[in-house]
Amino acid sequence: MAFKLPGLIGGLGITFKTMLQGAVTVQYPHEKEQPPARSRGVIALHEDNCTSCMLCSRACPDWCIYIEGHKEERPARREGGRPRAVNLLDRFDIDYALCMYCGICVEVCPFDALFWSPEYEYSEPNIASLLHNKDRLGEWFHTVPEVEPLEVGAAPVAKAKK
Amino acid sequence: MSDLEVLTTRVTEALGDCVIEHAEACGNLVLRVRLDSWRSVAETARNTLGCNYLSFISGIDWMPAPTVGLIEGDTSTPAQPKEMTFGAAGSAGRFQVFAHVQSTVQHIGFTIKADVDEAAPHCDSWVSVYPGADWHERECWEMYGVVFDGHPSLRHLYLPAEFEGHPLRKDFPLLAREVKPWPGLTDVEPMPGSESDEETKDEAVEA
Amino acid sequence: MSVLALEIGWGWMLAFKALVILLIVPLGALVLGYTFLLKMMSHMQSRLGPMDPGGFHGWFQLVGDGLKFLQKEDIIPEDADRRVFAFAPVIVVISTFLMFVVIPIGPVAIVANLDVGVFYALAVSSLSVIGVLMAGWSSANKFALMGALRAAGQLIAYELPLLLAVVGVVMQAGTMSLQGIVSAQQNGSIFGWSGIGNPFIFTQIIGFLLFMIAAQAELSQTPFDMPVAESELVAGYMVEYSGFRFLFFFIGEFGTATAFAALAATLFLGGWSLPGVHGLPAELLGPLVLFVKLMGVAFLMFWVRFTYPRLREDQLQAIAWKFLIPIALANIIVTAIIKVAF
Amino acid sequence: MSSTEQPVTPTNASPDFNPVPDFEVAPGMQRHLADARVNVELDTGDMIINLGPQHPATHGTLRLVVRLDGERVIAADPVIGYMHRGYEKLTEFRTYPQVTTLINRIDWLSSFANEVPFVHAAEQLMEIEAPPRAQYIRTALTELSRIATFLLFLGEMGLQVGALTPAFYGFRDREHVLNLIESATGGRFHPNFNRIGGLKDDLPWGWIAETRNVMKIVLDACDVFEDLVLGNEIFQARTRSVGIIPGELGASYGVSGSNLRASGVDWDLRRDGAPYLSYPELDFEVFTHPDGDSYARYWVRLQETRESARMVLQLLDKMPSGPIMAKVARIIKVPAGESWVETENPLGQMGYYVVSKGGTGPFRVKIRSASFSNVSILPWMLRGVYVPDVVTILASLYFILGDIDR
Repeated sequence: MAFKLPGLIGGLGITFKTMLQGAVTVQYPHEKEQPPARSRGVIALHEDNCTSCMLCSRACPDWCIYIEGHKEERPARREGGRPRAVNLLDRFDIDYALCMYCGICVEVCPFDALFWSPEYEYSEPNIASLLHNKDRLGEWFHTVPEVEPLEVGAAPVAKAKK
Repeated sequence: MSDLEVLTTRVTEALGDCVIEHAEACGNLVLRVRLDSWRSVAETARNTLGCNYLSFISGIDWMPAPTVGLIEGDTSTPAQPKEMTFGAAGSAGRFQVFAHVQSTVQHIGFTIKADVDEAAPHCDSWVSVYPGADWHERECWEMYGVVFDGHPSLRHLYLPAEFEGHPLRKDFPLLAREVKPWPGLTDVEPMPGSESDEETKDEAVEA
Repeated sequence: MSVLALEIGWGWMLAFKALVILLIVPLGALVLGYTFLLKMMSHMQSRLGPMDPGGFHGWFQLVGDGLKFLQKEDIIPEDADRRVFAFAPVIVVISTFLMFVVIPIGPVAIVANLDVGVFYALAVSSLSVIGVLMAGWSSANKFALMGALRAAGQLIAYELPLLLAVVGVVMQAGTMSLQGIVSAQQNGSIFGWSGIGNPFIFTQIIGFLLFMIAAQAELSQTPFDMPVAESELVAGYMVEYSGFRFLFFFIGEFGTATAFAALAATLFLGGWSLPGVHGLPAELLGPLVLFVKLMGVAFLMFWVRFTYPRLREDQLQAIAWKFLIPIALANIIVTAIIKVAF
Repeated sequence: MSSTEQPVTPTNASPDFNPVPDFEVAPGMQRHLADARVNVELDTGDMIINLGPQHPATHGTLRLVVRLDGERVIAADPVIGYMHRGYEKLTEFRTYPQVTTLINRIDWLSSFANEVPFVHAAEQLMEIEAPPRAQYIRTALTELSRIATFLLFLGEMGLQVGALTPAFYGFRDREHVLNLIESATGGRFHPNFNRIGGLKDDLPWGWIAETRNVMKIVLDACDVFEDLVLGNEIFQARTRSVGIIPGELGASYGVSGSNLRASGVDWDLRRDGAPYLSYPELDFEVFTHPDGDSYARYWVRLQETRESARMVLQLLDKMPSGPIMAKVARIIKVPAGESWVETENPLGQMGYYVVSKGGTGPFRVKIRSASFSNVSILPWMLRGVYVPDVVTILASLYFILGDIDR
């Protein structure tokens, strides 16, 4: 007969041992896991830095970023200078129902207006509510973590970016 | 003589006058063979050259996509040349079938291409040589409309049976890109790096 | 209970007994389901299982599930044979109820002390397969049909080793009455030492193992859960059932597990009895003692269930006919020889 | 028992459970013939049954139309395409950086390994090479994704043959590896970490030490699976001589990776293909098994998980310092040309045939995914097996629907 006891008994031993070891799961609503700082949870917008240059919107593979802006005349910075045109952001929406969390928009932003935040609790019962407007995106900004140090052997950060 | 040159000589000698042209593309040997010898090339590759492993069979449409890069200033779709150009080892027309065969023993492999007719693409089936060609040919048939003669059951693989058209042909539109306006088109701010860029950045910092 | 019986008369007594059985089956299913299916399995899989319902370790989960099932819409597939479909779960549960009739929980506390108690219990337990066959056939579903046929094939193969495994115990006790088997164990002695009586697990260890294997197959638990086989037949004969009909199957499954665990505890571990405890104390302690033994046996059953993979139908038949039955027969012969010799 | 010392050939495998007749027939067909004799007398009607597209054994949306005689499969026809997303078409409408986002989703269990060949193909066309540190990190993350994929397989296979618990162990232990991938790349499943010419970022502080710890967990987990699943006699009875792929036939079907190595074909692109990543600098063993059955496939994957853990440890020891990005223009334009890059992915041979016409996006990308070819052998394999064996075979082939349908 093919039944050699060790294999069957050994399996029982493993499950019994595990039973005594305790759980590894996290009881979600009561306790929460802290995702790593790099975790791509949600995109935060720092509105003051945005010039509505459309780069992120254009780089998005899913076309899920909607930007509208207008120019406004502002008085000159220096005495006697010509008045400046400033881009003001009217609308900055990210449709998280479409977003693939690739992070291209964050990388492509030349003015440091977009950041990743590891926050993940923004599920909605209604799919339309996943369209976050600029105020909602701005709220995420305070959850953006500090830039963490790099591993031994990493080249010193040559790029001034972030 | 490098490994690739050795392989090239071996393969071209074995295939003889079936080969129209051969080329090297990034360390990979690409052969263009006559369409009527498509089956016998597979037999030679398998029996003489020992390429027992079929990696894939697929097609290619060399026509520039009519829907790509149409709108001025639209950077959402990658820029492509407007005229028809061909890749490694050339092509006679718009459609080609190409396949990659390999040997699991000698660790060699090469790509075989054949030109098929544009109006009524036809090609011999490889199923009797490589049984795995079955699904690849079904896929190629539904995606490009290339009919594989001698295939046991050329029916749809991915798409529903009543589907019309051949999606991977370049003139088949990608509806997802056409029904929705490109959100990047609404503004015309100068791109960073252009002359007015520095000024914009200045202002942005201050604002 | 014996005291009560004198006072309240025969008719009320019967009603009381019926009520106890009606309660015992769902309660048993609940306790076993919670302890083993929810908690033990979870812990064996490095998780906690339900923690919230009821406050303490999710004890209310199964009750809540049961209530939820009762509220659900009663769905019967269009092509199903409606009457058979509706009746099938009832048969499964009835067979479970009937099993408890002969299981004693105290010196007098037994619904009916039949002379052929063991025989009756095992015979009644196989009734459930009729329900399973009805469920599978009437569902008008191919998966269900295959599951039901598997269950039938499995029953035929495993009824025999189950019975044969018990024969040794019956021979040793000299009676088929479960009460008689219990008292034979309580009052017996091992080589003259009667400190723990004579639980038949020592003399009939082979019989016990065979009984456990066969019971596992009867209950269609892994490694013999082909009638259900989630990864193959989705849920086998239960695939079209939902709502309270599914609840019936669930109660049937775990109630039968309780019954079999109780039966094994009675046959091999001395049942309700503690050596040297007689009379009223035994009457009061009996249910508790049986419960502890039952849980021990059930732990073994479910431990195997959560650890082992599933066999294939033909392998199951091979094990039954080529392996279990010959050993069971040999066990009987050896028991007979020893019985005659001593 | 350990199969290293005593390889089991199809003819002597577990005689008690699978009586194999003496005469020579095609592998996998023996029982079919034996049963055929019985079934002449007990002729029953055939039954056509749909396994899938919603079925627990098909890992998603594979549909098998199976013609059954009792429990025995007469013919099986896989129907795919329920998840076809048309990635070959979509790549033509995306720029190179955008494409890596897409190809993450082909084989979503080992997304990082998917990115590597595509990025490598683009780098070949641009004639640039990622710096050594980037190559090492890429290799380490590729092996980590292999470990993650295989740990899930090692558990999942147990679930498919009926054991509930191993699946949870698989998920539990894979979690550690996913955490590593997430802390380095920012994405648990879809890292999108490769850039043409290097990587998006360097590793975070403490990652190497953490990885060393996790590799210990992985090696322990392999031991657990060896005892709990591989060593279990019931598991062996269910998998031995079930779903045999003869090596030569497998190759002509395009079956690759561990599935082919389990059939005795000693072919691993990490060792035998065109050199890529840091594999030439690594010391590793390629495991083969002569049987070609489901058991062999499990065995090979178990060994490869261990080997991958050892490779990651080697990589961590050798990790060079330096930059992680080559000099690349901000807007990536790839010169015209064709490039074929194949890599040994967890599921098998993954290849991209990238045709560029010099634009910012590819002109045509042929995605050669492993599962597509691995599954195409199913009609051949499933003939004459029992329904439970169908599940065993599906589980042991180990496919990802995204990898079949693309």
